Amino acid sequence: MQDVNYRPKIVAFCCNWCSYAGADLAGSSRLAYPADVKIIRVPCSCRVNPLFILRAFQRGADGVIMAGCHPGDCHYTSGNYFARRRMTLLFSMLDYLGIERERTRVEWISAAEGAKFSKTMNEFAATIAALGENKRLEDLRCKK
Amino acid sequence: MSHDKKQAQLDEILAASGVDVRKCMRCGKCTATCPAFDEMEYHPHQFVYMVEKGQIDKLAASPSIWQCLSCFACMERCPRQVEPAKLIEAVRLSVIRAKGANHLKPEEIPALLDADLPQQAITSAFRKYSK
Amino acid sequence: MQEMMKKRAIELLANGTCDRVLGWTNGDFAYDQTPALFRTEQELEEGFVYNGFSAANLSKYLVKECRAGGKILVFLKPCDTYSFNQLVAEHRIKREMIYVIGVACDGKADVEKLKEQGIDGITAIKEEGDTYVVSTIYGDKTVKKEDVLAERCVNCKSRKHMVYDELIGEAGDVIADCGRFDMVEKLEAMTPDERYEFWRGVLSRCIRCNACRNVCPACTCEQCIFDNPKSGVAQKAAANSFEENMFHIIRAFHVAGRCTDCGECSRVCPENIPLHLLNRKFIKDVNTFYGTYQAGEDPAAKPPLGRYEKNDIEPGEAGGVKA
Amino acid sequence: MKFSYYPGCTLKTKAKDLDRYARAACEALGVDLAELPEWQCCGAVYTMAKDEIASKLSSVRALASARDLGTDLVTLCSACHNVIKQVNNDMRTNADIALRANNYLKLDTPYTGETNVLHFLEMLRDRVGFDALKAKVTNPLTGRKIGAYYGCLLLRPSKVMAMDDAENPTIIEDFIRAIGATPVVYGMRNECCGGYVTLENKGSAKKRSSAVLESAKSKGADTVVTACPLCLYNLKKNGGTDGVDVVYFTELLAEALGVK
Amino acid sequence: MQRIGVFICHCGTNIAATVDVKAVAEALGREPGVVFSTDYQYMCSESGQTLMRDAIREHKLSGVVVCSCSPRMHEATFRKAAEKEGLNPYMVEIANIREQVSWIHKDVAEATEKAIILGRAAIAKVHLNKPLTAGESPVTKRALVIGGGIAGIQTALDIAEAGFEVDIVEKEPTIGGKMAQIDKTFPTLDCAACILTPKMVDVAQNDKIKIFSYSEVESVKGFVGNFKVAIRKKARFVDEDKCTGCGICTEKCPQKKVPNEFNMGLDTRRAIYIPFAQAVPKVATIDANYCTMMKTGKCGVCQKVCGVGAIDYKQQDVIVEREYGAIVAATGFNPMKPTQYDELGYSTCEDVVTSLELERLMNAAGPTAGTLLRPSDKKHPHTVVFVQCVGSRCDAENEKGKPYCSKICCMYTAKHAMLIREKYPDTEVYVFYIDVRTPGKNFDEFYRRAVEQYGVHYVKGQVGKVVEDNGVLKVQASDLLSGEQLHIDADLVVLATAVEPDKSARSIATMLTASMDTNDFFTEAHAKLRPVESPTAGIFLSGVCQGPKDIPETVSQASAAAAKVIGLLAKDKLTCNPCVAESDELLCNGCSSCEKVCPYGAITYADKEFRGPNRTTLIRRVASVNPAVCQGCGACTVACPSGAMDLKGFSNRQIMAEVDAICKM
Repeated sequence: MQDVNYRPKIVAFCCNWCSYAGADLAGSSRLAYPADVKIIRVPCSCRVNPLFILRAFQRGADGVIMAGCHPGDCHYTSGNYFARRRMTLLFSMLDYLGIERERTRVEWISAAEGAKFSKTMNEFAATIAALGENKRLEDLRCKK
Repeated sequence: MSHDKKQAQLDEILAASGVDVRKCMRCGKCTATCPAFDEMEYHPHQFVYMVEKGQIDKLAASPSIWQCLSCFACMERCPRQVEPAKLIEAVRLSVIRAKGANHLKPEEIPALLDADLPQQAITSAFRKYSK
Repeated sequence: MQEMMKKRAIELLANGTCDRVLGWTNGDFAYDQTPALFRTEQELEEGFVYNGFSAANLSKYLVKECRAGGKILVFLKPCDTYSFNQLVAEHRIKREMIYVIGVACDGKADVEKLKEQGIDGITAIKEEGDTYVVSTIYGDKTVKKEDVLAERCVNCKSRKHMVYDELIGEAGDVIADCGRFDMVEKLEAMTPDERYEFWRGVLSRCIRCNACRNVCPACTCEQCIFDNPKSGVAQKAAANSFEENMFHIIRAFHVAGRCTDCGECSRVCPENIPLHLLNRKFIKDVNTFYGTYQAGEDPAAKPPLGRYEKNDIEPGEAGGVKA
Repeated sequence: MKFSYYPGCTLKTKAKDLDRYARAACEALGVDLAELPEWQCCGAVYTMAKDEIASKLSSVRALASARDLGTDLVTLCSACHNVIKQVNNDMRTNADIALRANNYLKLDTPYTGETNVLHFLEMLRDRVGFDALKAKVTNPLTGRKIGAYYGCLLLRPSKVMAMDDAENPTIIEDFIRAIGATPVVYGMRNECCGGYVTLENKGSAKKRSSAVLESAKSKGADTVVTACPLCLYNLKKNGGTDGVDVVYFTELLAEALGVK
Repeated sequence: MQRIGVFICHCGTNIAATVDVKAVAEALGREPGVVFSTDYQYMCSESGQTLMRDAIREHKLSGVVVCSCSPRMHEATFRKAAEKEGLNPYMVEIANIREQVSWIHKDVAEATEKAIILGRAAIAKVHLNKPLTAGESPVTKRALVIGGGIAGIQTALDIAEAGFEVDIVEKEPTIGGKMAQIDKTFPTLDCAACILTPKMVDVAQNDKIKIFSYSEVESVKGFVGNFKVAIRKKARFVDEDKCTGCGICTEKCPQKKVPNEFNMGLDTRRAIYIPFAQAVPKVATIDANYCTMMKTGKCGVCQKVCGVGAIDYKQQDVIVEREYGAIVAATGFNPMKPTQYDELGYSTCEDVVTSLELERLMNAAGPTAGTLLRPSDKKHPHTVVFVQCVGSRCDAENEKGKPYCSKICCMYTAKHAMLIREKYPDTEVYVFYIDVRTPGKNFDEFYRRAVEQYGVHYVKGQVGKVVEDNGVLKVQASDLLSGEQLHIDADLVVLATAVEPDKSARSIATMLTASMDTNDFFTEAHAKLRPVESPTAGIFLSGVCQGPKDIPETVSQASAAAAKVIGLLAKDKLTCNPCVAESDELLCNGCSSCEKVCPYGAITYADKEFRGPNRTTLIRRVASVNPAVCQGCGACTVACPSGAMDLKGFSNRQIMAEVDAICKM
């Protein structure tokens, strides 16, 4: 049974130039999203190693989302294009292993899209809350 | 009418129409484009404003609601996607859904007919005017 | 075949084309061959074997040999040549230091399958047409090749050598409809729960012996991140299920777009985990999403994760989620 | 070329010409218009309220039966077209309406907007092709100056009808060219004729209809074509402009194809 | 073990109202390695910074975590303060507890808990931080300005004035842009050409400025201080150096039926043309789409009449490679074509025109030589109706229009109305408006003059339909204040259509890796504090490409952008971002995976000698990163299977430490 006090843990990797700025705009526009979402700033979505995502799941994250500049708008020209291929393959593999696909997501959110940032995080948090705890990729040793 | 009842009435109109009246920027394009303007007491932009102010009763009592042609011109041309025709329809529905409040009664029909009038007109009128 | 290869190796040693030969030799048992280095005619005469048990992909061993200098002769089966090309593309081996003899192959025998056929006490194996003649301490037995072929050879993708300096045996062709993705498709058709159960079932057998990594011709890192205490992810023995997931997913990801599907990982796994199904999933996805790509086919080709298209598929659109 | 066809009630009574000439023309064009079995009246006006389900059901039935037949659904009367296309859009995009409508209907396969709805004019333009139509014209209406009367229902709301530019349409003008006549573009061609309000407010209908016809006349039209029986009625009855004939576009089509 | 100091900022009540800052300070004070933890009202203030500096000194801090606003706001502030106290600036990390916590959460307990977790993540990262030193890169002392309108002209002149070289790339045959098409300017009513053309001449005569007219930017490589730009000089089939601009070719060209874009298609020009009399450069251009010689090979009149032999039908596009230290986007705008709003009759009625078309109809150099005549019958209009906000201020869901206010229309419409009433007092002028927006010096006074002195009829309402009937434009409109529907018989209807960014801006932004908003306006680095810079270093913004603005605002911004460019070009060296990739040669496989994904070509390979087993040496191919070229995206770090490639400041272990801290609850 699901713990009534269950609060999902969600890690959001945001690129510095677009999505992190989008999060700032969501903040300054007071567009709320659940506190379960915690952001890690990376220079570019291409900095996100699949290892980090698995690590988050290992440590008990219930959902991991990566947000970057829209394709074509990468601050570093091509970073998000590479990130897109990597995440496509990784997510497909997680799906193949029977790990709920909905626990991982990629969104392209520009610095101007504070509303999209908030909406995305709300949606994602709701999806994860509905899925419940991540049981398939967590490392029980990391639980207290 | 009590405040609660008024609010419920307003909520019903807003839900049935799906219109967000707060989007209106009072440009008046709807009223500028309305072909039935001359027949109306309240005009499309007033509909939006009056719904926003909760004056549903005034609208419901107005002959204006029977004069809208449902030509969708105000919906098509509204720059803010407010779509006043939907509000008019929702108010009209709230009137005819109330018991015995049909605007058009079957016994009134024969007098209005002529030989060429297409069925379409009668059916439409029934849809628009009665439950 | 074995004798032709041996003769040619001796010639090439003698004329100075190479100073050592990388080939196969018997281990404790005839079916348990290992890669071996031969420096003299005598060593070759005594130890060199090539038969239905010569399964190992020798290309990986060239990484070390290239560092030792000199000129190396290597025997490569068709599937091994893909790995060879990939290693050349990644600058792990130097083409000019290596003399490649391509050797024809129509599949290797799986000793487990032979045992299932009741063949024990094996001392030697010989190919005769589409049969193997297996010598045992109980006498010779003949079996149909197709009945005892190693798993990876059943779905062999190519009998064509991608690279060689000379060829022994007949040249073959790429096998387009080899059916190597059949099992991947079967898994894809399952529900996530069924897939999870399948993988839990097989991966839970993992003992983290690292054999898959050690034999993999794409895993030639100077130091594997899983062995590097500074990486922050070093792990040794599998402590729980996450360990296997993490290790195998990351290993598959690290070789994605580079894995030639040689099948060595599954061949050497002592727990018979079908690890090649992970790699094949990536290969299939790459083919579907980014156009057909075969690692090792063309050393000049740009790998799928080293390039992109502006209209690539979005991660959310990839694959199907079955409820 | 085979389509399911939804004629609608008016085409079975007061607007028989609209239907008859369409069928004759289709025969000449090699288009198989198969009337849907057991269609019901669409209700003539689209009910905009989000909580109106019952009035949408007859359209959903027609749409679902076209889907089951595996054909696109062709409509002809502007009003039917408007209702059916808008209901189809609801079924496709409004999950709540789709759910409630399907709960009512209990179809074997729930309907979620799969059918492609085409107005007869769209069928002519996009499937037959105006060039192909032109090639089949045996009796070109050369010299006729014809104004297209779109009215309101054919094009609006444009996001849903997605048939042509709602403010500067060309589909009927292109049609007029294809049958050899000269199109007359006039400002009021997409304004309302007075619609059903004609039933109780003849004054309103007169004002609207005469404005339309005067606009067409001032631009030199000798004929105005429409796809809507109610428009035809209002323009003829209440338009009050001499010298401008009002006919269904299908009649001219049949005439041009020599099957009138 | 680091000695870490933690500082929780109240940001007045911005943070403290929702986050229990004392509780956060206390909780984080218990974290391993934290030797000092406190909260303060405004950490970014002078005294807040002093507090931090004192703590660094007194507690011998080796690392600092500031829990405050977004690092995009004050990371630099705090790092500078730390540096002054001798602490390496990269030992400072920010936990964003304002934008990510206090501003979006209402529940104090929840917000406090999240603030603590974000603080822990920052502390975990600082534990692994290493002092970083920035490298330096040289600066090419030349700027590129993309777009030769008034924005680009002003920016270029100001940069040149400071002594730096500037290139202007203009896609049209002449510089001048939209301002060259405008008749008079508000609120002074002086002639646009009279104030613009001297500036154009200044540009032409300034030896620091090089104009690439009829040219487009083809590609942009490099980074701040070191851009490499390929410019395509489109073939104009006239030798620029030989052409004297005498104009004989444009008089003799037999192809007379080419729509004249300078006059908004209201008259025609020849196939060989000079857009207008004061064009810079004053060089003819052949429009290959219309030139008979280019199309059929027969004609050659211009070649025959040209006295200097400048005509060259075989001219090809030329790609020029140039290096720049800074790039200014000044790509400008276009008024939207109102074909989406044909209820107003633009597509079907000749006498429904846009405001820019009206400018040409009123301009002395325009198709009517300055007399206001309507296009259809060249008659003088007696009733003119202006419609405001066509395509502006639309709902975001409305696919036809733009969600923003185009800003300039209220004023230019007042100008048009006033000019018409002044020149033709017999003309009635109606302006249909939603709001009249006139913030600006002397703007409202100007608008009031139009009403009070010139008797322009301002009507609060919109036009719903325009129908042409025997030469009369029947305008149906609403008058919301009187509650009437108006029917006006007009002779001319003028639509104030929305301003939209030039179509080329999107592809230029992509080349520059400069971000854009959803309307294709360039995004500024900070909406208030850095309005003329793009977030991409070395890219600056000038004029309407950043957002709608009038001429004085455009010129101000153009000069501001120039000042920023001058500030950059005045430096001999730029401090590089020290957060760059670094390869651990002992781990590197030399496989080239990283090289393939590097967008800057910052990675090179070399064979190096390493110690092998048993005192042997072995040669291995290993990667190295040029820190002056690397921009720190990190693409290489993920491509690298062995983990040899890592990113300073965002290392694998730092990010994993943050992940661990966030997940540990």
